[in-house]
Amino acid sequence: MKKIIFGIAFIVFFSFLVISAINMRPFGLPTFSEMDDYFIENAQSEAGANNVVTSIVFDYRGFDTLGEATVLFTTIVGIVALFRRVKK
Amino acid sequence: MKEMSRIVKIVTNFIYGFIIIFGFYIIAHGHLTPGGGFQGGAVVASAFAMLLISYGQLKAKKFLNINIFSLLESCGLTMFIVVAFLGLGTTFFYNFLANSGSWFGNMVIPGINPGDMNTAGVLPLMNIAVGLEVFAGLGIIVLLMADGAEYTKKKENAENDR
Amino acid sequence: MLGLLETGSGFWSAVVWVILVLVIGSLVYYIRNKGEKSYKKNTEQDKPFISGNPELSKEGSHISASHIYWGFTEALKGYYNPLVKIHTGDINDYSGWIVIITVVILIIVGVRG
Amino acid sequence: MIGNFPYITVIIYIGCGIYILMFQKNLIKLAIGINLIENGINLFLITLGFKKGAVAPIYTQAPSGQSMVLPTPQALTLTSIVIGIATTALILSMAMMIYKHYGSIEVNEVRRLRG
Amino acid sequence: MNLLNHTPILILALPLLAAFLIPIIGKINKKATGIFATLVLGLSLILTIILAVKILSVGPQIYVFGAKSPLLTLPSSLKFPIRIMFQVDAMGIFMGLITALVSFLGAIYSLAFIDKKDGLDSYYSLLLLLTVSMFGMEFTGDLFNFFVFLEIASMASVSLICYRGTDLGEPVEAGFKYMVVSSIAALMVLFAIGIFYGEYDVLNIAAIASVIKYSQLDKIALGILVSVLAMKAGAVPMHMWTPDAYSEAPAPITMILVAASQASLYAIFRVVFSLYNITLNTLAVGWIIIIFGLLSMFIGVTMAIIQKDIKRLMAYHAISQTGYMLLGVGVGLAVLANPTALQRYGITAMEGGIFHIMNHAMYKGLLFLTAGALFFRTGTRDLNKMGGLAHYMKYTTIFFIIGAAAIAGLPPFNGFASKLLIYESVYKFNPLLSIIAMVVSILTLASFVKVFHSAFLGPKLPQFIEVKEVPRSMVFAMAVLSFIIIFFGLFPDLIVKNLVHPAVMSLIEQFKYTSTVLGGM
Repeated sequence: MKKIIFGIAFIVFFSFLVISAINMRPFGLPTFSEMDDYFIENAQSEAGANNVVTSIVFDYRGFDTLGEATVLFTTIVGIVALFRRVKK
Repeated sequence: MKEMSRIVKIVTNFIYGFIIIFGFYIIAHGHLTPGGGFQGGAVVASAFAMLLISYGQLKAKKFLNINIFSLLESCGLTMFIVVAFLGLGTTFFYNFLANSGSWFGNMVIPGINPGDMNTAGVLPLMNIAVGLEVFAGLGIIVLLMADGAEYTKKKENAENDR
Repeated sequence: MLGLLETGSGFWSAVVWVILVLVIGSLVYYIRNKGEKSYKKNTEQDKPFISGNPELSKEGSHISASHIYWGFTEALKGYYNPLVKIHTGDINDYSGWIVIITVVILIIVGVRG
Repeated sequence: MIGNFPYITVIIYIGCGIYILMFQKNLIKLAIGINLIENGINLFLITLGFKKGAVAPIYTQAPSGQSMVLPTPQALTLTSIVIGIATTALILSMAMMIYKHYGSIEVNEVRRLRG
Repeated sequence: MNLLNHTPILILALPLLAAFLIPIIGKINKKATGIFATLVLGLSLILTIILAVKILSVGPQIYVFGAKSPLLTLPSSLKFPIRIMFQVDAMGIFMGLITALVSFLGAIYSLAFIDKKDGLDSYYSLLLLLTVSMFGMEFTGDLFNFFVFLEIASMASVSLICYRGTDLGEPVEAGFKYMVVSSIAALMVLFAIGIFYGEYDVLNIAAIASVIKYSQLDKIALGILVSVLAMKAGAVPMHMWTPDAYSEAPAPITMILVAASQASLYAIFRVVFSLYNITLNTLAVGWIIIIFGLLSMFIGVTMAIIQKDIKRLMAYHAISQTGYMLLGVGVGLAVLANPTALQRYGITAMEGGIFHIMNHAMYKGLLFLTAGALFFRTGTRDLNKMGGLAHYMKYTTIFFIIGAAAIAGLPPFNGFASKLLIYESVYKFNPLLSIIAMVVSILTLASFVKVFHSAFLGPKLPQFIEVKEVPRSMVFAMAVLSFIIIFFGLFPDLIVKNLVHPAVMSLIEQFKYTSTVLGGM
């Protein structure tokens, strides 16, 4: 019984995802790209990096990168706390 | 896990240095070529993982020390956020070295160019910091999970609590 | 005045409430003191009277938590049994509920605009 | 429709992950399902950034006269990949600890907390 | 350089730096980590208060990362902001105050609560990281940045829930369940962010809000965001992770987890009010949130009555109190489209809901701390085994009475004020909802009478002879919370006028939110 309900819900959810996929913007032809064009044009002059992706990762969206490094740090601290030996 | 056969160990001794050097190359050229701190750090950590697998974690712990790794990781993250703090004269994360003429401060020729190591301001510094953090962190994860595998396996029969 | 909270259709002031409680409480205390002249301590009067039965021990008279509201839960068995049965500590159910609710919301939002 | 076929691939990834999370009974398989969703969404972001006949957004010795793909989704994907690594590591370590304490990694037996 | 311009980032960056340094400090001296973390959290609390004063007097604060100046949102000749920015308005700083206060008190409480044997450095580092992630979720104005902080919050909470997992099985189980559901939530949020990016090629919340057109994709994104964020906030019927996680975590962490789930609640309000304002069908979505609230209130409280584990019972009460907030704000959303009803009772309902967030953080935190004190001395969480503890733990008993009266909505405590606002305004919207809310309040009182009787009253039990009052730092944390509860209860108008009303206005007026970034377009 439970499995039937879950199955129906899963199918409907999947169909909603398919609807979203069909309504997505056409593949390979981005409709808007103001932000990315700005990055491609000005990354060299502002950040001074040839690699536009790196200039976004560390300059334009550097705070995300800090958060991402923080996620890794959090995981490591969590694993250290999880596998620590309790001195009795 | 047990240590693997002699061939594997010899090949490992042969190769892991090159892998580490390649990883540091990726880290250092992150602002010019594809790659960066995370990718290069992952490559370096893969070398440590290879050492761990081929030598078994009991022997590998002789030359892979978790304390040093965690120290390196904290240093990398601290360096990262300190570099971000240094831009605080204008804003947090301000790229205060780019086009300044000092370290990594050369102007870039707009458009396609062969690439100059001495550009991109704080980006190389952040790349190095993140690379340090990532290879130390992934090394810690690999070592701890190999350690914990033994730990959980041993205690399994003893502590089927309840 | 301080502490006056407008609630749209009236107001609530805790300070006034506290003052009122104090006044009424002192009044009640005064009236209470006028009574109980014949009460004396440490006599038969302050012993519990359980219709002649001996008073049982203190530890024995403590009601543990699962017996409180026994009648309430007993009366609502028809409501509680399915509700407790839903709470299986099963991770698949957790994610399944998320998917179900997402689907319901998507249908409502999609239909009603 | 057929132009959006890559998105359909993405959706199939995500659907497989959701299915595993809803119906599989093994904790390691649950971790695999979460990884599938992550990969699907990374693929989704990269797909959004693609531009026909464009090159990678790196100026170092790039082929001249060609447009570049959108760089932002690549940065986002880099972030979400590292986050995925972290999630997987934490989840697998927890599965190991659960195996240590419960002697099993079956969902039906890892349910002391209920009601 | 004027540091006051940088307060929004300093509030985050200082605890983050401290969290990175704590493993190094722990290698030198483990005891020092607790003091260090407490000091840093106190500093960030002071900075938050400074920022709150500035915002409530001047207006919303913008902080753009890496720009030429902190206020330069739009580079020349560009319609959309390209950099990550913090956008702290009255609502954000309201939540930020809760976060700062709760985590500061949690750190103080932990000084005595966490045993000194080992793991201290990991514990305090994770505590700081959890605080930072909550601040980030509440301050950020960028969708992807919100996702990153959501992930940090999940990781830190899971690691802290598993903190006792080295010798017990249940904490790891609870952590695993929370990890799975929160990973689903975060990934679905990322999917919705990808949809937004694909449609508008911009990631800033205000910029999306200015161009959003409620197409098919926007509807799907709205449904996904609302459902998964409601799950993170612990709304019925997606609440099953809540009792597990809250009951297995250490007590101060549970108090902070309440604030963390409220950050997700804040995210729902932000999405519904600031991202899609009246573009969406407010009646339908408002009723969805109201139904969430009703289910959470009723099922939460009825499940709480039959619990035997004290922290599990309080966790179910946390669910049912979340229902009140959802109810109040849902009513406000349902009437968002017609201004007369909004003026008549909508704003009052939202004030009640938002005010209840702060009250709930305070008294639920106090109750969890008292439960932790009981566990600290008696070593059990089972109500059947407790009894007669009022003879030994006088302060804890008083604090528990204050918290229980506040959560049950007895005057003159703060729970009554916010619940009164909700009752009276919701009654004008739909009388039945208000009546159900009152019934739930009565049931709450009933179940706390049960806890009080079975844990504190009764004769001295022989197994608790050597139990004595908890250490001073724990008493201090509980005393501060009780003082705040009584103060809010006696003078609710100060809070409602100065903190809650601006927050509600900043939620309702979407134009202000967008114009602070996009310059009044």
